[in-house]
Amino acid sequence: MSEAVDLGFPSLRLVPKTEAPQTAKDFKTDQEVRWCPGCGDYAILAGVQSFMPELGLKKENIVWISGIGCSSRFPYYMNTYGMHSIHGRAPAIASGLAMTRPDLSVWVVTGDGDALSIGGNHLMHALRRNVNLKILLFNNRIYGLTKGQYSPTSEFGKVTKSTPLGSLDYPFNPVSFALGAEASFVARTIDSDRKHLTETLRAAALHEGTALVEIYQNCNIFNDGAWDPLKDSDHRDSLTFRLEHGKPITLVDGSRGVYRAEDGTLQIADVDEVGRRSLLIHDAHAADPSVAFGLSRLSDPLSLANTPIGVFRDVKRATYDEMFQAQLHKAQEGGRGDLAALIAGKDTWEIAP
Amino acid sequence: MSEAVDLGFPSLRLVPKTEAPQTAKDFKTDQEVRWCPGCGDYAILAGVQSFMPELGLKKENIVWISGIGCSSRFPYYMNTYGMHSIHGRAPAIASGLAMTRPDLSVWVVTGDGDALSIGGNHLMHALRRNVNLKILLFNNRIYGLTKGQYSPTSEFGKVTKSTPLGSLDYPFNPVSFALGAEASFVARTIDSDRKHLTETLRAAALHEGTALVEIYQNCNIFNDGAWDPLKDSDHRDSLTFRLEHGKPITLVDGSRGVYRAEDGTLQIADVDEVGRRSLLIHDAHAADPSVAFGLSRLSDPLSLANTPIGVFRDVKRATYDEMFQAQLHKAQEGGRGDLAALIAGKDTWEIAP
Amino acid sequence: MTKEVVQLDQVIIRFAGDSGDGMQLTGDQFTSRTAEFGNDLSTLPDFPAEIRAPAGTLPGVSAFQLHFADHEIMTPGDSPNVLVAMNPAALKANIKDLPRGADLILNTDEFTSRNLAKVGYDTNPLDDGSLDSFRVHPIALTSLTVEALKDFDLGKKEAERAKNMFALGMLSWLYHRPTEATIEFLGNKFGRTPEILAANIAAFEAGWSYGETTEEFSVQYEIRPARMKPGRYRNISGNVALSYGLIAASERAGIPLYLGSYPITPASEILHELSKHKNFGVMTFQAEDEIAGIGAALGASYGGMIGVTTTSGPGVALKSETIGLAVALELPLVIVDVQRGGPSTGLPTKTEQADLLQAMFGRNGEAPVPIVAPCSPADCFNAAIEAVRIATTYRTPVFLLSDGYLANGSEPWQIPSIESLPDLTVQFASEPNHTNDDGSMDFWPFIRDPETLARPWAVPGTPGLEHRIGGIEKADGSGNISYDAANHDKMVRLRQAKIDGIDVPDVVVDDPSGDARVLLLGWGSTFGPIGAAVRRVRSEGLPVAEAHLRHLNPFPKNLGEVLKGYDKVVIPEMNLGQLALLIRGKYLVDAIPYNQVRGLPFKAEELAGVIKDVIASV
Amino acid sequence: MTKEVVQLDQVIIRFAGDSGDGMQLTGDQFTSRTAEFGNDLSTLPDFPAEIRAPAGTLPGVSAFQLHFADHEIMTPGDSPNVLVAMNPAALKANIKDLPRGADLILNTDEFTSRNLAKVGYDTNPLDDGSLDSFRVHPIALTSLTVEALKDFDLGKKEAERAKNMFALGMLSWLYHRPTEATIEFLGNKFGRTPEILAANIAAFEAGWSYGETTEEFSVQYEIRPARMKPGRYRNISGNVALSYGLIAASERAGIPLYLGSYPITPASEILHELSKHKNFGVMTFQAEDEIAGIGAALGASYGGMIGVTTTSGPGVALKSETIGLAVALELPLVIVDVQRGGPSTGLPTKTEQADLLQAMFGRNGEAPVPIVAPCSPADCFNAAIEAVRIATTYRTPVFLLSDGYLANGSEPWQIPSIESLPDLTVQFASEPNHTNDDGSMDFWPFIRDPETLARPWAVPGTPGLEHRIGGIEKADGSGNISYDAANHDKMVRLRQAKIDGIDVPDVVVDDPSGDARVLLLGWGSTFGPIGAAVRRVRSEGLPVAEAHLRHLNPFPKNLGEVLKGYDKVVIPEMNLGQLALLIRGKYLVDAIPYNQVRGLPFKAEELAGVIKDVIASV
Ligand SMILES: Cc1ncc(C[n+]2csc(CCOP(=O)(O)OP(=O)(O)O)c2C)c(N)n1
Ligand SMILES: Cc1ncc(C[n+]2csc(CCOP(=O)(O)OP(=O)(O)O)c2C)c(N)n1
Ligand code: SF4
Ligand code: SF4
Ligand SMILES: [Mg+2]
Ligand SMILES: [Mg+2]
Repeated sequence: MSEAVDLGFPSLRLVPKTEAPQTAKDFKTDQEVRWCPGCGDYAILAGVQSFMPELGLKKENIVWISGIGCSSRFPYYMNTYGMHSIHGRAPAIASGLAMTRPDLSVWVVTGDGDALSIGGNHLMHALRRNVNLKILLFNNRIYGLTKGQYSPTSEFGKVTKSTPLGSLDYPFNPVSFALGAEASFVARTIDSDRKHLTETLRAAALHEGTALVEIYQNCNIFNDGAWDPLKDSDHRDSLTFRLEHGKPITLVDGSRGVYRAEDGTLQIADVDEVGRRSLLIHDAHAADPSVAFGLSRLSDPLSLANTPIGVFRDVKRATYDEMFQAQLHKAQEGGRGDLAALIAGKDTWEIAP
Repeated sequence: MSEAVDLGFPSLRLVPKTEAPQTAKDFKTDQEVRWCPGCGDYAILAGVQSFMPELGLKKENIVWISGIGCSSRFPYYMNTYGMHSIHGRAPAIASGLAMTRPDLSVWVVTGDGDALSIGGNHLMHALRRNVNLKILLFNNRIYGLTKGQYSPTSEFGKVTKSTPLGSLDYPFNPVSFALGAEASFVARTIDSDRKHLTETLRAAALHEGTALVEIYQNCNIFNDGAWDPLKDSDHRDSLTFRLEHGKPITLVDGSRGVYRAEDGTLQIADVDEVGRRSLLIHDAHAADPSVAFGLSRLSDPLSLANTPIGVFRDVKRATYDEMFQAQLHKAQEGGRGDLAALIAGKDTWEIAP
Repeated sequence: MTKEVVQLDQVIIRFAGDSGDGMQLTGDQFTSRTAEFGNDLSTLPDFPAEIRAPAGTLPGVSAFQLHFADHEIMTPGDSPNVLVAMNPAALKANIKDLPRGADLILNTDEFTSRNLAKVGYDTNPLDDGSLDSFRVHPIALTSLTVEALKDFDLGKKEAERAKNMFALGMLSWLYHRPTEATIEFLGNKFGRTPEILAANIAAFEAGWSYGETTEEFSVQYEIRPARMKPGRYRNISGNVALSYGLIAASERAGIPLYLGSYPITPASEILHELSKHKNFGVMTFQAEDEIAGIGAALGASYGGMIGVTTTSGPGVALKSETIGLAVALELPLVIVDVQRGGPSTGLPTKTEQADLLQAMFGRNGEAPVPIVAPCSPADCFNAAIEAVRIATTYRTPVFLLSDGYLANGSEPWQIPSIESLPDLTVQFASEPNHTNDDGSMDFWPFIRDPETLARPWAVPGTPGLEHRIGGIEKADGSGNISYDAANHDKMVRLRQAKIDGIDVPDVVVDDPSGDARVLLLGWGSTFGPIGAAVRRVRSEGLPVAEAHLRHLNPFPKNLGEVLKGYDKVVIPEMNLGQLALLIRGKYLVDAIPYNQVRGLPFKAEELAGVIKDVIASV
Repeated sequence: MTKEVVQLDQVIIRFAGDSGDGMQLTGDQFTSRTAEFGNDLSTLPDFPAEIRAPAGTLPGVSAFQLHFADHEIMTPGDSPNVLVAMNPAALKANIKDLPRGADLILNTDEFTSRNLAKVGYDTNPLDDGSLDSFRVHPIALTSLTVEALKDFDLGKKEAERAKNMFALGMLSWLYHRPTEATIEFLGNKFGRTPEILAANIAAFEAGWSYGETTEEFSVQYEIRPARMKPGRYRNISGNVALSYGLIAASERAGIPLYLGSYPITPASEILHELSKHKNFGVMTFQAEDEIAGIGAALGASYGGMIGVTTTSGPGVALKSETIGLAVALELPLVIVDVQRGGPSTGLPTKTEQADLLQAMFGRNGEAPVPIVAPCSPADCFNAAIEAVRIATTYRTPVFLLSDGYLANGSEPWQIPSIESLPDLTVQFASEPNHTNDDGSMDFWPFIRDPETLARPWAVPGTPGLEHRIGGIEKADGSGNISYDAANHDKMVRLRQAKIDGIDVPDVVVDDPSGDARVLLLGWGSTFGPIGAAVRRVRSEGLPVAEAHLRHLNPFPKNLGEVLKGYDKVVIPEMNLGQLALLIRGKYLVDAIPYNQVRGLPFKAEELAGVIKDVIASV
């Protein structure tokens, strides 16, 4: 049981804290979890539920909002306030809630289809506005709930029910996309890596503004093994870069690292060859998103080689909801509006009885 | 009068060529142009009409599709096929047309609101798919047709009818956005610079796949002078980088240039200081969009200092429509389907009379 | 030289010119003075969808019509008695609406052969005799203005731009309008550019003097103040009244107002207006599109605000799916549809009533939504309050159907006292409401109030009421996901019963003689024209009854009875018969639709003719 | 040992188990064999919205019902004679639908105390007497399967997974179904994993032998082939038939088919099916959302393809604005709405008919769209062809309203000959059609065919016909932007007249005795249940007439006459009375709605009761 430690989450400073210690169990509902046995969503749910107590927030001040998809059933399983809305629209609904209620911690759960297909427009605008939302994007590279069509993150040439001859769309890289959309926080983690998942959730919660967390999630029914190379203990360490602010960027096994080539581009080489000191030191707080963008391009969408996980970018930028509330308060500084004066306006005339 | 020279536009190789020489006049319609006097849209229209003959295409094989906005009235003034559709949806409609009709040259006209506000989802998916569309985004940083609300490219803090206390949204950078959305071609030009506009249109037309051209356009009624620093002859040359493939990147006046700092980031310095040889040579064809992305971050959205114009990225990637048609042909190689056989299927039985 | 003063009981003036000529501003000012003077009035702005179409063209003509009188009036008037035409295009576009004998004030400076040709005049109407049946006043407005401003340090173009003020001055003289407030207005508008300010005032005054001295006008007119109910008045347009109504409702409910919106003609002004009033705690959010606008509003409603979204027809189409979600969630939400000409982009700046059935049925599944419609510009205030009342009381999205005519038109409004407005206090849920089998307490989000059938509004942040809601069908009571057949049937019927059971006031029939056999039934902005037409018919001694619906869903309980009381029911609508379908389908009354879809309000005269024909046929 | 063979005229079997138990596959195979055998049949798959809800829970139960007979049948049957329940959840979820005396085949292995508790059984129904009124067959399906496969190199879990094949084998024996094709099917499905294939075949055969040897079944049943019209038959589901109909229409029109779609239950299968047939030149595009799906389809139509978009209710809501654009552009487009339970996300895997009014009215402005509805799974083929005919002939978007029951249900279909299908050849515009004043020729995109009122379909690439179209109101004829009042009124009426004038066949009344006083009027998938109910009523000697609408907009021209011919008109619908409203509003007939919104088709028995009540009341 973890105590309600005040991590001083600045993004949550307006959200009431709980006195009572909480456990993961406090965040479970009485609803049957209706995912397929073996689905990666279970691990994420468990990870989130066990992380929640760390926030030390009153349960009633936490809200989960989702769209539609297997992943989007998430709110039903969180014993907080929650809304299972419609396909792709969760960021818009959550924005309206978050900007009006600074006392709430608002979380969004979405899928690769929900967020990047039908919901692309709301996601991109939430990111640029920097509304205080934590968006968890469960990326299984497939439409789970509608039984297995390819998604905007599916690898090129994917054979699915709707593309028997292979898909023709070049996939989005959610991290590149978010950076192009002016995101102030972007991270990536993996369903099965509880520790890293928890760290990443923590970083997202700490961030003020919109935080996008891409979570590689396995759909064992329609796209089983999509992320296996990054999970199986034989290969993962030689395929994954672990991004940690202030640390040199190397594969988990330390064999290879990222460095700046002469022409200025980011390259990967044996650490022994280039030397540890020439490795790129990760700066998640860099004002310019260009390096983060460069890092997002390292991985190969097909083989998954050189996949960075961790926080790509985490910069401070005024949040929309804060400024929104500030404007509201400022407007009322001179006193609240006088309704009678408002509706009368300036040009009136009297008709005598 | 320009002759119909065959520039060998690879993107247009399936579009029938005209024998007859064309002039700009051939592309004018009898419709009254209904923009405000002085609107930057006039210059773009004239630029496009005078560029069209260069393509040497049969007029009837050119289609202009637009959404809604002042800019979106464009098709009515082009004597080709055209559709003035609904707000934000032009890329979707044009995609359906382009992928089914490789014999057409399909152009989209859109505004900053049309493309990046309501139409963001279609724009981003057209870009990643790489459908053979040329998208001209008239960016006047305002909603013209609805009389002057701020747009997703308006500078932060903009006071408009809908934001009397200043807007709170961090603006999109259309170039960064497009690069994050996997665009294969992204360029920027200015309404008033006919020569550069024409060059840019030419580059876009040459490109196979989706080409996004952001055109800085003046709305003299609701956002007059938005781009003045880049236009007025006293300052523009010291504010504008002209991107040309294979050339070092300097301000037009040659005073300052872009180079790689030690830490690998792109920096700007006096050319005299860093020396011409250390300047970054523009590579529009780099497979990795990271440098192009870095270039897109140089400019200051408020002062407009260090604004690059020209082609940021222009890479070859299989186009959606080509692959779409190829799948279709391949499927028919073994002969066209037999309808009777199809509907009968495999499991049939006979009821005897 | 004082001229003869002629008393008139009413006048209809139309100002028409290029989009850049400032006709809307001129009309607005003339209207404000007229309101101040105490006439009853009604206005009709009519402008193109383009911001400023090319000068001198027909599509570029912008017009503003004002009807004012010494008695109560109901419409902006059928045909203008006076047309001010700033150029040949304005003349050509409007002349067909003028009755014989009307006054025509023409800016002769613009009647150049080039301008005439531009709009297809082969000969100059100023001297080809084609205007013989009107009283033509050819006045060189532009050059008179330039002449008046010759001592100012202004370019010719700038000086010419003041010609609308010259015209306004002249008309102000002609109709005896007060001048001070106009000058004050100019002071506010041009305060930062003193030269321009002075020039505009000079032009205005020159126009006034010109009227006084020119022989063109032999008489001056006077229209006495109207006798209206005693009280304090102001002039107000529909969009402003609607905005104020929303703010008032929020104040009376004690809950902040939140607007999530995407600009669209003719609704944008509500967004503009509301965003000025953050000092009332009003929150406005310009979203990325219509779907986000309503989504954010719904999110805010979920958080305990009065969520509102404003749009026009195409925007409603886009919001349909989210409205369905709001129906399923049973949360308060107000959807304002300022209707415009359709289908599709249609006629953005023109009026129409063709979204009624979209509002009723434009969603998947059985998704009933109440509908409220204002009947005049000022009535938008009350209708907005009523929409909020229904939304918060019944926890439901509500449609508020305004239209382009109401939105932009204006009329005098007797300012209500705040205390006279309904108390809209809301009870949020604060306690668990369900006892489990084991005696423990729980919160069930879908237990209903037995009277209203509304579910509790339990706002995040309330301890102990944590719950989950969603768009999937839910079990009655607990709100858990349920695919049960009987439960679904029950929930569909419950949602319908809740809306059907909304307490709406009875419809009032106006049938003074009591022996009418024909009933005119209307809704929305046809109130004025129907009322005016009915008056005309009655003034000819023919009895006719009239009823106007504020509530389109549910209908007032007495409506069926009312309809049965007449031999014929006529339903005039600016669509192809949408209310008529609903009335016929529900009450099996052979209602006669009378329809026009012209983008403009009905003309009273024409409607009167229709009524008389029907009376004759009974 | 041969057992006694009992002849039956019909049987209704329901297979029920966990989502992971393969019940849909089992049902499908049993259905295919039954079709092959020559019975008439009708099926009803019924599964949860989740992919594979947790094992053993009520929400996770997936069922498949099959009705087959030696005579023509119309529905999947009201109450199963046989329930195969793979676990306690399946029993609990389905037992209430069973009539006394029904056969209950229970997989006893799953009736563990844990599983029983999971679904709230306090005692074991196998031995608490609660099933006494049924014929219970307790069979250890899982262990029998595992036992049968003990010689295979399979894990226990893998072996257990074949229990549905064991059940299928047993049932195949019980009802005398052919076996070869099942084995062939398994060969195709598991060909790449020989061990699994062999195991499945072994399980299937073990089930068969078990049936033959066990004393549990004392008799074997036989249901003779049905006497159907001579010809070649196949079994077909609605979604497949609809897909084939679209392909056939494209072939008969000589224009390629283009589908722009976004996946949504229960419509996705049409996208899947069509994407398999690129060899017919069929193009499919999975778009980023519903709006892009219809947008791309409209773009393709503009380019001369048959543009189609497929979706369900929530998707239609999103497409509304673009449908309005298609109305304004007057381009062909087919919008397939496979209706599901609503409102909002509702019940995605259940059926409903509640999108009719959305299809009629769910757009801003006056935007009429024709509506066609199939009446049975196989009829989806013809209805799709009819929708394409109307779209291409009249240059209009057309709604094709299927539903979840039609989509997933199946029935035998007499395969039509290609020549018997209508010729849908289209004439594209190829020449200018307007003579200018100066004698030169021009192309005007809005000149109409005097008969159909359709405008020319002029496809980009056609020289000399360059033109611009858009969603703003346009001048009659030339198509140029026009804000003219009279033109708008005219265009609104022209668009309406075009749709009203669509040539649709008269509705046919089935009234064999000719002296019915009550008419049953239906549309869409209620055809089967209404037909079955009418038969029952008639078999009791009561006369009743029946008519079914394929065209909901416009209605057949004779419909008014037909309705007048009866004292009472009853309209059963799986909504709250949508067709009833249209009929009442248009014809002023006091039609009686009978409604159920349970996510399931009507039961014939229940409808028969309703009909008898009405007959008794006349
Ligand atoms: C408006 C609308 N369109 C389509 C659907 C159907 N639909 C439900 S979930 C989904 C995609 C789910 O994919 P994803 O977001 O990746 O979630 P996952 O199921 O993979 O977790 C689709 C297309 C819907 N429910 N609503
Ligand atoms: C569905 C819909 N929503 C809103 C509008 C109103 N509208 C028309 S144009 C426009 C924005 C125009 O801005 P932009 O795309 O930048 O074009 P500009 O006029 O500046 O060229 C808006 C909000 C509309 N026509 N349709
Ligand atoms: S279909 Fe895939 S994503 Fe959905 S619940 Fe099953 S395993 Fe998880
Ligand atoms: S409003 Fe602005 S963008 Fe629109 S036509 Fe006028 S100047 Fe151009
Ligand atoms: Mg997914
Ligand atoms: Mg703009």
